[in-house]
Amino acid sequence: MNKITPSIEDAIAGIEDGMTVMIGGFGGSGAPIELIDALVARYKATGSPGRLTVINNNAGNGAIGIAAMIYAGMVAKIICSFPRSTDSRAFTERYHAGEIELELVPQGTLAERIRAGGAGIPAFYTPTSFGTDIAKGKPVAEFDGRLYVQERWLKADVAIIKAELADRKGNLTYNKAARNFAPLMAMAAATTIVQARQVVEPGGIDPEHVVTPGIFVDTIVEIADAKQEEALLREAALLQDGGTA
Amino acid sequence: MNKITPSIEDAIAGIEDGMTVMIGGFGGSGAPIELIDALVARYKATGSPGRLTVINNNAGNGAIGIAAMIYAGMVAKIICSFPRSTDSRAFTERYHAGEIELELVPQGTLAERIRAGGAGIPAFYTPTSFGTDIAKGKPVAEFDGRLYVQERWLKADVAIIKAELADRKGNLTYNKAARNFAPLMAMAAATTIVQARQVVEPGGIDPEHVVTPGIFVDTIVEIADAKQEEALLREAALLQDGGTA
Amino acid sequence: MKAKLTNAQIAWRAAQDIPDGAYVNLGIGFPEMVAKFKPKGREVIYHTENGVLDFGEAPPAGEEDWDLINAGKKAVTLNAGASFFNHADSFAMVRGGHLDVAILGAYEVAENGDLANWSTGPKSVPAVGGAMDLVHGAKRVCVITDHVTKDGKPKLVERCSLPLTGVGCVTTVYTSLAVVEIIDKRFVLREKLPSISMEELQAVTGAKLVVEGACKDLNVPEV
Amino acid sequence: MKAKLTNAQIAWRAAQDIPDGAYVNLGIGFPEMVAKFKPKGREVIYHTENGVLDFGEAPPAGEEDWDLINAGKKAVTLNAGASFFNHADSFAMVRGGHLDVAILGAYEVAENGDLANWSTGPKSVPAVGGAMDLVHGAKRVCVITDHVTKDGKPKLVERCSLPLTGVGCVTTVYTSLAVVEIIDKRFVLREKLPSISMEELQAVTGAKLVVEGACKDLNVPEV
Repeated sequence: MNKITPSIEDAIAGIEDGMTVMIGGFGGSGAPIELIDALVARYKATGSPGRLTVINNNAGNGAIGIAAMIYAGMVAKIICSFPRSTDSRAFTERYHAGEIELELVPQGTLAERIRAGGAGIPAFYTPTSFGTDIAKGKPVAEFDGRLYVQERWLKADVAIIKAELADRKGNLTYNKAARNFAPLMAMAAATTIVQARQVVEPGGIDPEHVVTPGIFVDTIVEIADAKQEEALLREAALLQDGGTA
Repeated sequence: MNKITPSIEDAIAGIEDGMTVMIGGFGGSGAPIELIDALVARYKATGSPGRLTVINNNAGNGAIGIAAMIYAGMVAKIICSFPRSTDSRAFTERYHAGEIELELVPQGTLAERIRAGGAGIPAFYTPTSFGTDIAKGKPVAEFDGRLYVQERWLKADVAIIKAELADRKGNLTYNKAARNFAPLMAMAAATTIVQARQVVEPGGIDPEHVVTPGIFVDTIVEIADAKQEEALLREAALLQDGGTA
Repeated sequence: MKAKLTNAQIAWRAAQDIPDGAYVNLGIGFPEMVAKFKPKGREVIYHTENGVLDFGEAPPAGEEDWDLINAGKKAVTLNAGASFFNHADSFAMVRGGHLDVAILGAYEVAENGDLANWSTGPKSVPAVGGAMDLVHGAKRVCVITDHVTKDGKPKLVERCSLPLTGVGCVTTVYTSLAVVEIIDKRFVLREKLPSISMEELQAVTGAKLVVEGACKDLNVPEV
Repeated sequence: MKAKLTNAQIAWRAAQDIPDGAYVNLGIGFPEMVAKFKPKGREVIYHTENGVLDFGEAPPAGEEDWDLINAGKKAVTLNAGASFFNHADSFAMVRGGHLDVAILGAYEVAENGDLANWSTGPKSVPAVGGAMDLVHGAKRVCVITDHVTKDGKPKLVERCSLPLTGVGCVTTVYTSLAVVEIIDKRFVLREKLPSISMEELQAVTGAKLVVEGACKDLNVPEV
């Protein structure tokens, strides 16, 4: 069993037109920029994979990461909780032009729907969004005198996530708050593709400290010096401001 | 904020007659024997806390732990997945005498119901037990052409669990497979009482390695040389066999 | 309008009611200011939706770790005893009722406890984030807000006109003029600025203010 | 009855169909024996309900760590690359369909894939454990069993008479006489002992055995 591949192009080769792709990260923290870059490059070179449904907390910022996917025209739909950011022009323009579909999901419901997808729970009830526009059309049920909204699981064809350590069996750790949605997405996707800062030998991660057990992971590519989306965005903003800090 | 108490008697002082008590452990692995011993001693001395509902994977083995609670007469009901064990006489006798109630729950459903209790999810659907006697009387719904059973959350007044490391803010780690139900029970109980092998300073557990964040924990007592239920049972069995190994 | 509290003073007042040992989520933006005014000697544990418990102050400029941020995507630091967890576990803390206090901003709060704070209507790109979870996530759900909108309309109303964030969820409102609790679908006035009369306060409030027991003076230092 | 496979031989046969790199849960008791017969050169990752992935063989007597056990409460060891997780995550692996193979015992298996393996009726204390989750948890749900009960009654039946563990869940049955797949609610015979005739096999089977394509000889070494 060896889930490591040396080539980032090979890692993403199975992602096809029309797929649903979960992308790890909360804003720039945990965004798998190199995997996204490779996807965008492939789309620009070959016209595929297009018409993607992207699941992420946000809808891109600036011109890198998910925003670059949107600018490239690869994204048909976004399922997210917060499509606004400092510079969410990419999404906003396409959304107002009617060129991209939005399914807005409260953040905790988004997380729980993804976990449910990974855990074989087709639906659950939550107090979140009851009585709001978000709940329109969804079944409602009463438990112990209180009303709850029924939500469905979310699954994906592929998850692309960023990890800290990985071994060939697929065990993962993350870096600080970059963990966020990644462990859930790894569970909920048919295929999980990981860019890890460092590949270690099996046993190199203490069994007590494994965050994502290898059963949820399919392909790993080592990217030692990965870009940090937020840091890049801030550098870009500084340059735009004429270099004043 | 200091959740440490030096006295095991103080730690369990708030447990009252008729309460629902989640008890960590899978068989002997993770069983909080010293907390249970203190509860049994209090019951024998004062007649309280009695009429308890106990939630655990099992229903006791031999004459210690949950079996000792049953022998003492403190337990009115057990919610568990597997009340049989090598020597589950305590439960079996009371059950056949009609003196103890049993709610049998498939193991994965038990775990998920407890998690749901902790996560504010009042109900969820699972394929587990569909079409079986266990599902009788429970709502059924179809999702994507498949039938599922609706299950309700499980909450408790108190959880008593065993941890490896703890700090005064309530952060916990566990020892190997002794983790099992404990992190879920800590979430689902109004009050969570922990016996930890060692208390460390805050920061003594790496933030990446915390398994149960302190928000789920109320009271901690340090028990450095805790008994291991399974080891004790095996010693007792050897003695009964006349000391032959 | 006569004197009113600054945002910092509203945040200060809200901070006084956070007890020692509380687990607290501060919403993005204005509510984050509450952390500055934690009374000395109290230990408060802050939760952020993106999976950190017990984070500390912002790091000095230039020392940010952008993998260590809060829900507002601002860099933070860690206190000793912090922990990381995934997003589902984070919202289990929220939805499961494990937080003691959540402090949020508002466009409108209704006397029945309804809150509108996520959408000003269908024109802009909708974005809800964690707000709809947080309003069901804490034992006390507090709102901090100016008492009126920029063009002088009441923010405390009989019924919200904007899209709701949650139904019957708000317990306490700290405004630039008053402290109001929501009890049995009524605005119960607990404190008001001494410089404003009951009639003046009622005139800028969109629903009836009930006085039950003492209505204290809202005294806040310069901060 | 003529020659039949021993339990060890049934376990051996089931083990041959576990592919390299598979994630596998072996039920308590007889199914645990399958691990012994993993073909050389294949890497198989074992899952146990109580929160361990990639555990290894039993430790030598006297070296047990009773906090490191499997679902059968037997002491195990760890392979390099093992991990621990809580019970909800463990059953997320099961229920979420992440296992490749689950191997279970049976009282009865029906041609429609129904399985009865948890209760012999209302007399004894009922105990279900993880069986009802496991039957919905793997891409292949395999049963290993003697072909008939101790008193010679068929265990492969048209409809189960004992309380069900799961509906339509079994994909493959390895018995002491045959290998049977369940396809479209029929028992499709894949292999049978060469020493037993089709008529003899059908006579000890409680539902129709369908032959579709080749029925191979079930050849198992002495183990």
